[in-house]
Amino acid sequence: MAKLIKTEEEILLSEAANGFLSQSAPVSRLREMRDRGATSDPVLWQEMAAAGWAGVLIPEACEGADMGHAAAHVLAREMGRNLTVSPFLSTAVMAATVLRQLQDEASATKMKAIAAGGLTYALALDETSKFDPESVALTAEKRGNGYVLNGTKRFVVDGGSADRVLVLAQGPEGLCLFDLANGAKGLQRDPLTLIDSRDAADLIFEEVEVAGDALLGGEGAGYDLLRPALEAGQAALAAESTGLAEAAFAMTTDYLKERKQFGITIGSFQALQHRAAHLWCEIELTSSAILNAGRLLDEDPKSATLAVSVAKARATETAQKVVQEGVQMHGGIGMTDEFDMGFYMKRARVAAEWLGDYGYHAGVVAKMRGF
Amino acid sequence: MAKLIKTEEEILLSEAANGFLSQSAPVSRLREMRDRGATSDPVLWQEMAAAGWAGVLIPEACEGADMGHAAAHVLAREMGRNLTVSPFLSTAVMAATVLRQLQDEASATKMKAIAAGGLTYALALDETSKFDPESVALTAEKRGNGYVLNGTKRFVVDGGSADRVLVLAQGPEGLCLFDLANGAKGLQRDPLTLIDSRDAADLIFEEVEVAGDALLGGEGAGYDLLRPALEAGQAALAAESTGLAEAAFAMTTDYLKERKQFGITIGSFQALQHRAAHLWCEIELTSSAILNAGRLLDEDPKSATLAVSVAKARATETAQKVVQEGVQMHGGIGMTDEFDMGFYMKRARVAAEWLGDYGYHAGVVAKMRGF
Amino acid sequence: MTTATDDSQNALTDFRAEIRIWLEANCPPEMRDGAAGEAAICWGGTSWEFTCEAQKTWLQRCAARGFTVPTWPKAYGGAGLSRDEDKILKQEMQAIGARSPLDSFGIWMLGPALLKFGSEEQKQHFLPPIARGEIRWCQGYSEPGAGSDLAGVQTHAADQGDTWLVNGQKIWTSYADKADWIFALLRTDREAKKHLGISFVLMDMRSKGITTRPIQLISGASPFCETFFEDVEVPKTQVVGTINRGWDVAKYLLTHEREMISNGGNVMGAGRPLGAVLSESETGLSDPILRGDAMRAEIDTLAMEMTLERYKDQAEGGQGLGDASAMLKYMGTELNKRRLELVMAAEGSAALPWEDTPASSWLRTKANSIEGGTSEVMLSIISRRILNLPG
Amino acid sequence: MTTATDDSQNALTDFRAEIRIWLEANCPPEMRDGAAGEAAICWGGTSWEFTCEAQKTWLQRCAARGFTVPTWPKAYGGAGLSRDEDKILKQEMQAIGARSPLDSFGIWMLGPALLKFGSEEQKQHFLPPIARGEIRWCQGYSEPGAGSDLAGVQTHAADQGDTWLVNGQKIWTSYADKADWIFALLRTDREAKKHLGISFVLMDMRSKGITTRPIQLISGASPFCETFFEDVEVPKTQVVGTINRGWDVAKYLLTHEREMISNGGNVMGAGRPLGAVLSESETGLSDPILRGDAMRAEIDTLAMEMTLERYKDQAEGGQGLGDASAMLKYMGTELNKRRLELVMAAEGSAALPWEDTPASSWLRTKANSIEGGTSEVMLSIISRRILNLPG
Repeated sequence: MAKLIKTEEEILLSEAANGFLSQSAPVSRLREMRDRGATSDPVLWQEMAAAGWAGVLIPEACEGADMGHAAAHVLAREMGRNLTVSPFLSTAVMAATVLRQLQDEASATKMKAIAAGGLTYALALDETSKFDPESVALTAEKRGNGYVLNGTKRFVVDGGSADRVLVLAQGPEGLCLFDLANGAKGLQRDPLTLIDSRDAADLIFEEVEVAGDALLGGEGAGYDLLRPALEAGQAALAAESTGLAEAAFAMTTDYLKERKQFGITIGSFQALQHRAAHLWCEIELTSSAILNAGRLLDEDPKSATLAVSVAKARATETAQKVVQEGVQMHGGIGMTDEFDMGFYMKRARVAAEWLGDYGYHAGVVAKMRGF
Repeated sequence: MAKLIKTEEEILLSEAANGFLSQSAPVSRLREMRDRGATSDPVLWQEMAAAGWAGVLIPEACEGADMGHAAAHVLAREMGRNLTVSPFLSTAVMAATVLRQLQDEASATKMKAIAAGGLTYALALDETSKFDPESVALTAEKRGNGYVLNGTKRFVVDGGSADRVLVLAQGPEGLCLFDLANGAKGLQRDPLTLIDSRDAADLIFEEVEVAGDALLGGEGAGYDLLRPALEAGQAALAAESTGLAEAAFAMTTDYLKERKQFGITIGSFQALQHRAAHLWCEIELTSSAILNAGRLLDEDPKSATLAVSVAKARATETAQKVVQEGVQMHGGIGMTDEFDMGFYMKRARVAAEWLGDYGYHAGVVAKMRGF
Repeated sequence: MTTATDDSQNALTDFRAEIRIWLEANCPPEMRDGAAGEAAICWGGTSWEFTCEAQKTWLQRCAARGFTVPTWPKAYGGAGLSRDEDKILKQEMQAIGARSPLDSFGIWMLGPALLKFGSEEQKQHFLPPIARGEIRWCQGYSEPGAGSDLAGVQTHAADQGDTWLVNGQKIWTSYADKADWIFALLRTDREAKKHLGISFVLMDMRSKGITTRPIQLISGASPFCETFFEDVEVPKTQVVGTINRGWDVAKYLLTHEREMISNGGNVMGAGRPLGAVLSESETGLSDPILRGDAMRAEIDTLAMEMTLERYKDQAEGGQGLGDASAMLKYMGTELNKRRLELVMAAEGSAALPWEDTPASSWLRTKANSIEGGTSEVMLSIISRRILNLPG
Repeated sequence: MTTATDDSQNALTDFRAEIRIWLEANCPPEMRDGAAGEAAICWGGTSWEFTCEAQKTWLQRCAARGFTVPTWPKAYGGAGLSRDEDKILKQEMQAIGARSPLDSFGIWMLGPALLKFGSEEQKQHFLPPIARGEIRWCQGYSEPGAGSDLAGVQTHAADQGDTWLVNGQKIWTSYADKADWIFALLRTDREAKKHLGISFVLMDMRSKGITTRPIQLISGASPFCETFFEDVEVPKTQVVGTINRGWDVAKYLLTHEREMISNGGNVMGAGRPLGAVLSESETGLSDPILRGDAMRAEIDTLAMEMTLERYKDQAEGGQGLGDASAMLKYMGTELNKRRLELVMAAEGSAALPWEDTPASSWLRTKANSIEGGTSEVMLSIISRRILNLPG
């Protein structure tokens, strides 16, 4: 397996992404979006697409950059640092991973559109308040050459703004994955106002009719097609959370170095030093898990499940520890909306739940490790 | 309910017990016992009986002191501080609580003997490596006027030295509690060499014949009779663990005040200060749980289950945290056998398992609290 | 033979009967809904708008009997109740689900300070309007940049003979925008050692030169404000206690506040078992991670409740709480943060929208371990004053 | 076209084949049982008693090829292997379950120090006997009362011209009672600043005036000793590096030791999944408390393993580990303590007897976070040198 260190290319990519994002999409851009009630940022996505990021997992044949998962993680991590809002995970990571498994023309066309920034996707997965992708009550009934969908999907990230939506449904022969326009007749979108100020919606399917070619990969093949995309998404989200943790941690250590209390710099208080040092160690371990998941997804994706769940679990926990300590070490100012730490805390909470919380991934690890 | 503060009598009792134990049965006495391979201390038990401790829960009519559970906890706590070895919990707390529920002459005679220090008991409960008192495979088969016992009880505390043993068995009409001589024919004792240097044994019952009057309280009544004794024992063991934690903590803060490193007293390192302060808080909360369990066992024993399990769970966890931090804060010297901290750590480990570990009692709490 | 104890027991039984009758006759039905929390509070003050006529009636009737501040002396608007009587009053009110007639920083904070440190004139002038809910107070301790270092007060009161001239800024002044008066720590001697040159001063919020600005928190709108003082004139008679010894008053109130926060920290209401709350979440409590954490939090919550009870019993037995209040503050607020983390985790994505979710409460708990003295300050107090560790 | 990389790949393939043949011919069957841990170690030295003839043969054959210290230069008894070759050797040995021919503090600690700081004469004199397992070394750093403050060395070496006169005491000298020589830190200048007046000195344990006494641990018998020096004469030629600059050597070795401890800290052997180990306990892993804790520990263990691999990759990529070794030491040892706590908890009362239980290992792990630099020292190193927090 490739080494667990960043390649030259990855380092360059990371620097370029950091340069672009800290200029064009820092936390202040999220704040400004929130203040005007927006939950997505299509202009920014165009710029990201222009930089090749929308096509990070799309084959060159489909006009993508085909840089692989580890590279996608480098980008996600920088987005995490800056709390950048984009459909990167839903579209460029997950939808792209679904589509590139299909060898047909339609998928190629869609992938070209994604890479060009002209098409965004949302994945409609959850039906309860916890991630549990194989428990599907939404039905797909065969009617004529097509299907009729009935049911509800909740907490669909980017569900308010995405052009298309991938839906896992209970079909006549098992789980089926459909690809339909988000504006389809009978499909009602109830946008949610989330704490992280990003786009999510409940999607209610009432007699939504789709054509036969909306079914991807055949009846009963839905979950097999989806699963690699979920793992790719989980790992990329873990990378985002780790970037988030790194940035929140850096804000905190900077503050420890500059803030004075009782006449001395608070960073010289040993109790805070040790807690900060411990957090650094946690971030180091989590970083290794992220690198490892990236390597496996690129080199041996079929055996990446354990690595992905370790990464998502660790990243979830690390980000939460860091933002909690971040607020506490900042004291009162950390609690004010004026200061950015709250944005990090809120995003960490949403990222903790999306695509499986700590307990879900701990369960996967336990199963893979034989207990 | 009586207030959650020590009464005058309890304070006096605690001072007297501390005076006696720190003189007659400090840790050095345990060390000396261990070094010569002994696991019990009958001479000391005679002195404790003379002080009225053996009869702490025995009615005055049976020549006991009848001081109640809260008083028993005061004594157990002081024993915990000094790591005093005695059959107090098995005999004076648990066996006494079983016997005082029976209104017959035989029990009165036994209680008199206990109070006088002339009779000790062991409770044969566990059949696996975890406390689970209602899972009983050991059988009691009716034969003539008596019964025949077959099976194995493990980790019987005081099982090597006690005069008599209380055994829970699966009888013809449900669980039965038998009271038999520990030297009974067919009863094989396999003493264990435990890390806390105290008496425990596996007891193997092979065709052990007992008379009909060995059955306490009737067929099927065994667990009802035993349960109050188990709760009394759990609470008293929690009190012992808390005394243990207090003593280990005091050793540690004393060391923090006296030990120098890099030219300064290590107690002035803020990281250690905060950890020590946190431990103090943990001990405070646990102390409240102990007091509360004592009050309930004395005043409303039927509703004490939740309080007892909170006390045992908290005491188990607190003692373990304290001894772990105790060794770490002492550094190398804490690891040497010459120093006493290891004795505290080992006893805390045994006390953690006996009569139900943290998970067992957390399960009871969850059940009682409706989840 | 009748003993003294019997007599006092009889007196308490009579008192309970009397209270029951009074409540029955005087507590309006609308005020018996058991409501608690922000929306049910009557804060009083000149700008207060009663939520309904019953709220006003209830306040007035209680104030007339001294029941807004039952343990204060009658001379200052209280009812002069003993601890036991006060307990009975609270029990009987709880029994019928009676709302608290009045809550205020005047009752919680300033009142106790004035009773202990105020002059007779100050007590007579300021306490009765507090008891009647006529004057609403806010607290001016913290300053920007001072954080945990409360004694680092910079807001300056310059000596002008009979008055002070006050300049500076306070932060985290709860409800400053709604309060009539403020009690604040001011620097009255810049030369003295840090803790010595501070005075505890009362100021009318309508004074010329005082302005306020609300603070937005990560959890949303908050009662906190920034309060600015620009050449504000304050009569020297409005100093409580000795000039330059305001730190004594502040310390007394800080201990008092810690006890209150650790007592009232449970924003989940009604002491419902955490596990039961979590079990009601849509997906339940079968995940061992969540279940194990909930069990641990439940055990610690019960031990915390027993500790609060034990400390109350100690206080009734005449033992002061003293520095142990730092423990209550620290453990209570940390536990509360843990509980809300668990609630969020149990509710999963359903907890992520702002509306009708615990999200805002969860974020708000993060301040619990900062306001009223940080957890770090509490641990240092315990280390130094209880464990006697050096430095 | 054949590239340089192809060439080196071919060379490595050839090397692997050669090693395979050599091992097949030279590794005695008894030494192919995959045994590890204390009982299987060959420590060497003059007092060493081989457990069997095969152990001796295996040591001699390896020593003859330089395979006891494969990466040391041939001139000093090594085989001069490159990193890649060394890796292949280890892989091939592992493949047939070959035991390590020789382990010693000479190989792990003194050798690297001599290679970096020793004079040519010292290297030639001391390294080959280490490689051949003829001389067994122990380490004399810690002193009673010094604890984490290693630079607080008090054992004094008085200047006597060509020799030092050594007086004082060391503690925690592993296997001092079995070692032939000791490398120790001595105070050679009492006037100089703490870190400056120290020298790194080699001493023959048979010297007059050296005595040892074993230390009993809470986990039972241990290899640790106290070592006493009373008027011991040592030639000055036995100083490694510059006189009074022994701290440089010590620091180098401390970093080296941390890496080793964090690598070798897993006493549970063979990297078996913790959960699987625990599931085999008699009562299983159904308790949510235990199960949840085991899941967490398993996740952290896997992340730790990935981190060790990442750091190895970094080292191979030429990036030094440096102060990050403090992290490995800290996280590795704390995790190991957690794992053994879990093993004890899972095994319940079955783990409480001394014999045939993990009890002794469990107690022994408590020293992991003390020896080789405490967790507190590691956190301070990270705080200061990596996070650059103020002193």
